[in-house]
Amino acid sequence: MNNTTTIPGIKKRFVPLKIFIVVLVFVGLGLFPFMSGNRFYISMINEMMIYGLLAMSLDVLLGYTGALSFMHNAYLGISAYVVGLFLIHISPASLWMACFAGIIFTSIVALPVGWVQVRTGGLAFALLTLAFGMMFHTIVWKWYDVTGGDDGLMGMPNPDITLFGWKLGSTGDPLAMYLFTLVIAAICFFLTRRIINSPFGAVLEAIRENEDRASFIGINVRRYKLLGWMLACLLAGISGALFILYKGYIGPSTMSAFAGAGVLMMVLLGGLGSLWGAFVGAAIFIYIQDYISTMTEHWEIFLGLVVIFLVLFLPTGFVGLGDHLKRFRKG
Amino acid sequence: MAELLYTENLCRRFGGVMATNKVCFSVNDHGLTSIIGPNGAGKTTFINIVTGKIPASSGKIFFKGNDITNKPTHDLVKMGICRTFQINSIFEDLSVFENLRIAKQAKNGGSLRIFSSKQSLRTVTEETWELLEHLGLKDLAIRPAKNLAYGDQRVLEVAIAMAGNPKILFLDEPTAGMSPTETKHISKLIKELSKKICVVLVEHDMDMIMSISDKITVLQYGSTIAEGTPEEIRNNQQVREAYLGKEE
Amino acid sequence: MKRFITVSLSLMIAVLLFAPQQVFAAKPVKIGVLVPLTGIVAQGGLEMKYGIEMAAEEKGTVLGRPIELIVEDTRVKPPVAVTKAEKLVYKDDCKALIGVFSSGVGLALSKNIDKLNVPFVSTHVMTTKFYGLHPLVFRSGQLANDQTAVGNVKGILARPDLKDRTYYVIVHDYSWGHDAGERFIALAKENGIKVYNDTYDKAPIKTKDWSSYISKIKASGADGVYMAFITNVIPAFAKQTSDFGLQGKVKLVSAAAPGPLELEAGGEACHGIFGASDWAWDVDNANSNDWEMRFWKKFNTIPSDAAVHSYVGAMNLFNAIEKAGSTDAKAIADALRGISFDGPYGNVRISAKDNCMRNSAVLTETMAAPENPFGAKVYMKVLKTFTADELGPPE
Amino acid sequence: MGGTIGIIVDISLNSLVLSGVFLIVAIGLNIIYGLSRIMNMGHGALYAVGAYTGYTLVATGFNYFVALVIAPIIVGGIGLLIERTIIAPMRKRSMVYTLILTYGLMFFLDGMIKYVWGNKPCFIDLPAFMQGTLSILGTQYPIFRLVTLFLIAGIMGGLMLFLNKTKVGLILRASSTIPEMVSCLGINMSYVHMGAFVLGCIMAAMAGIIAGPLTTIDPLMGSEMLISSFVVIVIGGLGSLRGAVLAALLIGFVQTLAEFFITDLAMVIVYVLMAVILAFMPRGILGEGKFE
Repeated sequence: MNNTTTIPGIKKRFVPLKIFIVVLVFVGLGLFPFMSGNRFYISMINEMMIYGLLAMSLDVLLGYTGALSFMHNAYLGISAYVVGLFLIHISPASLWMACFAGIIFTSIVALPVGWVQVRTGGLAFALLTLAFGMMFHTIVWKWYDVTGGDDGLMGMPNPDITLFGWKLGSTGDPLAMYLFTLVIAAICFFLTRRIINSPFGAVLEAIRENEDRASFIGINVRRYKLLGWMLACLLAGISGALFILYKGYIGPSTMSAFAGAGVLMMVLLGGLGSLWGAFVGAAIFIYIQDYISTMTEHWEIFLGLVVIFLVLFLPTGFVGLGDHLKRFRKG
Repeated sequence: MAELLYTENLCRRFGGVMATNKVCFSVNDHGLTSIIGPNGAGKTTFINIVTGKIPASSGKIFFKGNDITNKPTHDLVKMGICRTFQINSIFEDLSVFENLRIAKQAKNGGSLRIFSSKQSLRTVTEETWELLEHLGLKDLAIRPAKNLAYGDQRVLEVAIAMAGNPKILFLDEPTAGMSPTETKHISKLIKELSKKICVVLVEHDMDMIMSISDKITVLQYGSTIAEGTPEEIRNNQQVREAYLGKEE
Repeated sequence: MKRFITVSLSLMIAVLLFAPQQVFAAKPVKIGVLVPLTGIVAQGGLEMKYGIEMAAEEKGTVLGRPIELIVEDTRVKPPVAVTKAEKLVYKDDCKALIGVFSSGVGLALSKNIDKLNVPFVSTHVMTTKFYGLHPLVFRSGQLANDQTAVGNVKGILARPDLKDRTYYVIVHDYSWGHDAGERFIALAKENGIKVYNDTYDKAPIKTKDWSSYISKIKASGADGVYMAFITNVIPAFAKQTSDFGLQGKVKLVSAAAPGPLELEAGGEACHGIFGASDWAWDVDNANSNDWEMRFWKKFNTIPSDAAVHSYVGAMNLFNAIEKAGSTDAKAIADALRGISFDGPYGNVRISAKDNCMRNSAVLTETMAAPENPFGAKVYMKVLKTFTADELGPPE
Repeated sequence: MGGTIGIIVDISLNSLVLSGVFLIVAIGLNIIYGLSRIMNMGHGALYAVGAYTGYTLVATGFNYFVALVIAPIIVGGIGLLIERTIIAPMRKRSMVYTLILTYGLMFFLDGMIKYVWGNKPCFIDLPAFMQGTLSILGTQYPIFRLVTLFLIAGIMGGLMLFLNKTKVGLILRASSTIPEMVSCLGINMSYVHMGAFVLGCIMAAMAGIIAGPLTTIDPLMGSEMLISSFVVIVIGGLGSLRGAVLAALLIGFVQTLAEFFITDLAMVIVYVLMAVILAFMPRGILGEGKFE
């Protein structure tokens, strides 16, 4: 199947099988809302897709560039606030303009932060992301007249969604919002996969593998880490725009340190270094958190135990399970 | 033969210790220069300064006439100053093929392409295969670097440095931990290479040094105590004392 | 021995699986209860849950069908509350939502009420933004900020030792705190009560160490503090002010009634807190005393205003569903407008004009408790009762 | 009543007390990180467990100072149990996974606190002589807070003596700089890691009991203190004890002053300061690893 004499991409085995599965999943998700019609599951999967996109953006940073960010959800928050404020104050109908403004603003904020971040490495990088994240959280929480402080953004209109000229319905209607999220998430997923497999993606992986050696083969490590950071923040910005359109609300608690660690959990649950693993991790994490918290008041105890169990006994996460099993088979 | 690279009174101080003490070192655009000296003589520190891993305390380094002291590592590599490491520093989880491909890509450029596939960089992939063939690593191409035998990993270490088409290549104890046959293979390779580009070798294996070096510099306590052809160095009294200690 | 264990185990599982399913006479009416069971106000949330459970038990059935309460933890986080509300309405098919402790959560829920399309009765939200907010959104619980401000200002004016003090205003930094602070300052200025800082201090909710704020109060020379803090933080603030030796000199007036359990923890330091509230267990009438004993026997926690508000709110909701004769959202909402219930703190009527309750209230001051069945050491003594019209707002 | 001197005294004493509490919590975190490169996210929860244990001991009749000794021992035991069961197997794993494991530990401990002690805030009742206030330079300052300063100084002194003078202390200090060398000398490194974790938990518990009467003991005290202690050890330099002392003082003063003058933006200032220091001194003020 794989002829080493020709010039192959090494990971090209089982290509048709993988494409078939991905298309199957995409069509399945697409048809789901029409079949089941139960609004709770539609909005739950919608939320899973949004957080999956955010987890994927963190995986670009952690799984591919080897940089740990504690509060990647801060950039979801910034973009959501800008989109919300744009819709409330500037023009309530122009959905695409608002999303565009949100993402651009997030990137503008992420650039100087990224420039400072890449000057550090390892644990210092992670703790610096905590510092910046908490700074944004506190600013958003204190700037009462603009962001509504602890109550979050109030008075979000429900603009109409027009996708490639086709009017889906307003963001208030869960079905339209579901399809909008699905399409945007799919586009981001395929583009990110493309970028990860591009020469630029290869440089990120080299930096993850061995930052020192990377600079000794001529890679300007700081510049590429910054580009990786910007890509991750851009994707987080997109998930932020989707978040506020879907939920109609954004508050400081979504940008808190604990929500940040939650996103990190999703990536690890899904398995590092696999983009669609992040979506699986997000789905599992959201289900566990909601399911356990309805079961008992003391849901924190069980969530803690689940986390400890996963890290001790299932290090590579659910998607990573494959490699785990393969290794066993080899004996 | 124009001087490719030379240093003027290069110093590096760690607290009170002068790890590199006013070293004046120069190499031409090709040929094999070796740096030897007892452990702790400052050989690796010297290489670390020239290749930009650690900044120099004082003194200057010139490459093709222009001053490159304390320039960032990636710029030095782009200019053609590459090095290997004493302790293996390779991209473990990546395949051998990818290890060299990424080094080639970093050299030939194209890293900023975010939408084209890796294979679209034709020349990079072709040159990688040539290098693999040249070094006899072809059949290990798809295996992750960390699963290689230690000797092969050392060869890969040198290969990654060579992938950057260096003008000057610093080899920091490439044969450390290699079997005699592998050492012979690598020595032949290095000798062949030194015909085309300038190679600076840091080694403890005296037979290898004496057999393939064009010029030898001996370092002790951070400063140069002798310089010359293998013959001159073998008979040099000071060098013998530095290694064997003064006869009572 | 091993065989014995496996046999008994399988027996036990069999019994569990085929236990006689409780045969329902008719499908239960499901009501979604949204209260904070974790986070800073967990104790208040627990008491609210008890109040609603007690009401459901005493009401028994609605429209001839049993009442089924489905409780969800909002964690005092608006996004979580919205997700849980969606779950309650879409998945569990709840016909109405009740509860909610904080204004932030209440406002976020009201924003999504069109999507949810069920009536929502809040039993502890005090923000004045709830007046006429939405045809499906009601308040039947804690006094609103304007009513409390009126109660407190009237209380201060009636007391010579409080009238001429200058008050330092400090609030918890979220919408309820701001609203309570602004209302008091405006009303105090109208009635000539001296206020030290017009721009009130805003303290983060998670503040634990009040020393820097207390130093500011000491530096200001004010001899009174008007505080708008979440119920279970009040005793902590009182204790630290007494640590700094201010208990005798500075009078604490509170915009919200401190929780009884927290008062117990505060002990001696919590004496002398002055403030208006719907109810305290010192209220002496047959209905209130009887309710207190029932609550104490059932839950063995000191009856608190959070519990009684939720009890009354739940009763109003159940009676409205009964009156509407159906579980249709609009019918229940129409029935809720103008409905009233004679509870422990008198007649509580939901005004048809702005969907918010009108009821009498009491002016209280905390001091050492007399002999009481709950074993409480500190209690809120009732000084004066306000009628509903005195507190307004006019209809 | 206050007068400007009074305010200055108030502020400086308040910030000293705040710095002291930050210091003890941060030192515990730094010991664990300095010795076994583990960043314990559950440290805040252990601080809260210490406070609650102290509260229960005092409530059941023990004198406050006796509780100050017993509670850390209990929490140290809990720390030992945690270390043996879930931290030791993580020795060879990368830092990311230990971070997430201890994050789970934090959730677990917070949940257990709520389960065992319930939701209500608790107050430690102090022995008689410590209640009431002392008038210093025209302002009334609670006696207990002054006593806290001495307690903190005593604990720090004890720790320094323990590290510098005792044999175990010597081993701990040596293994923070060159772990491999210490294991070559025949010292079982797993005992060192165990010792470090337990010592860290003891410090957290002590900080909890001291901070108990200062602030309120409620289930959320752990998580808030965790973030502040992160700020302190990062600015001071990961693993460096002297750095933690400097950073605790700096953050204590900055936070108290900011809370006094610009109450709203107090916390923003602290995080901006952390970001600036980290940006230009990624290793913190005193650099990493110097474990004295």
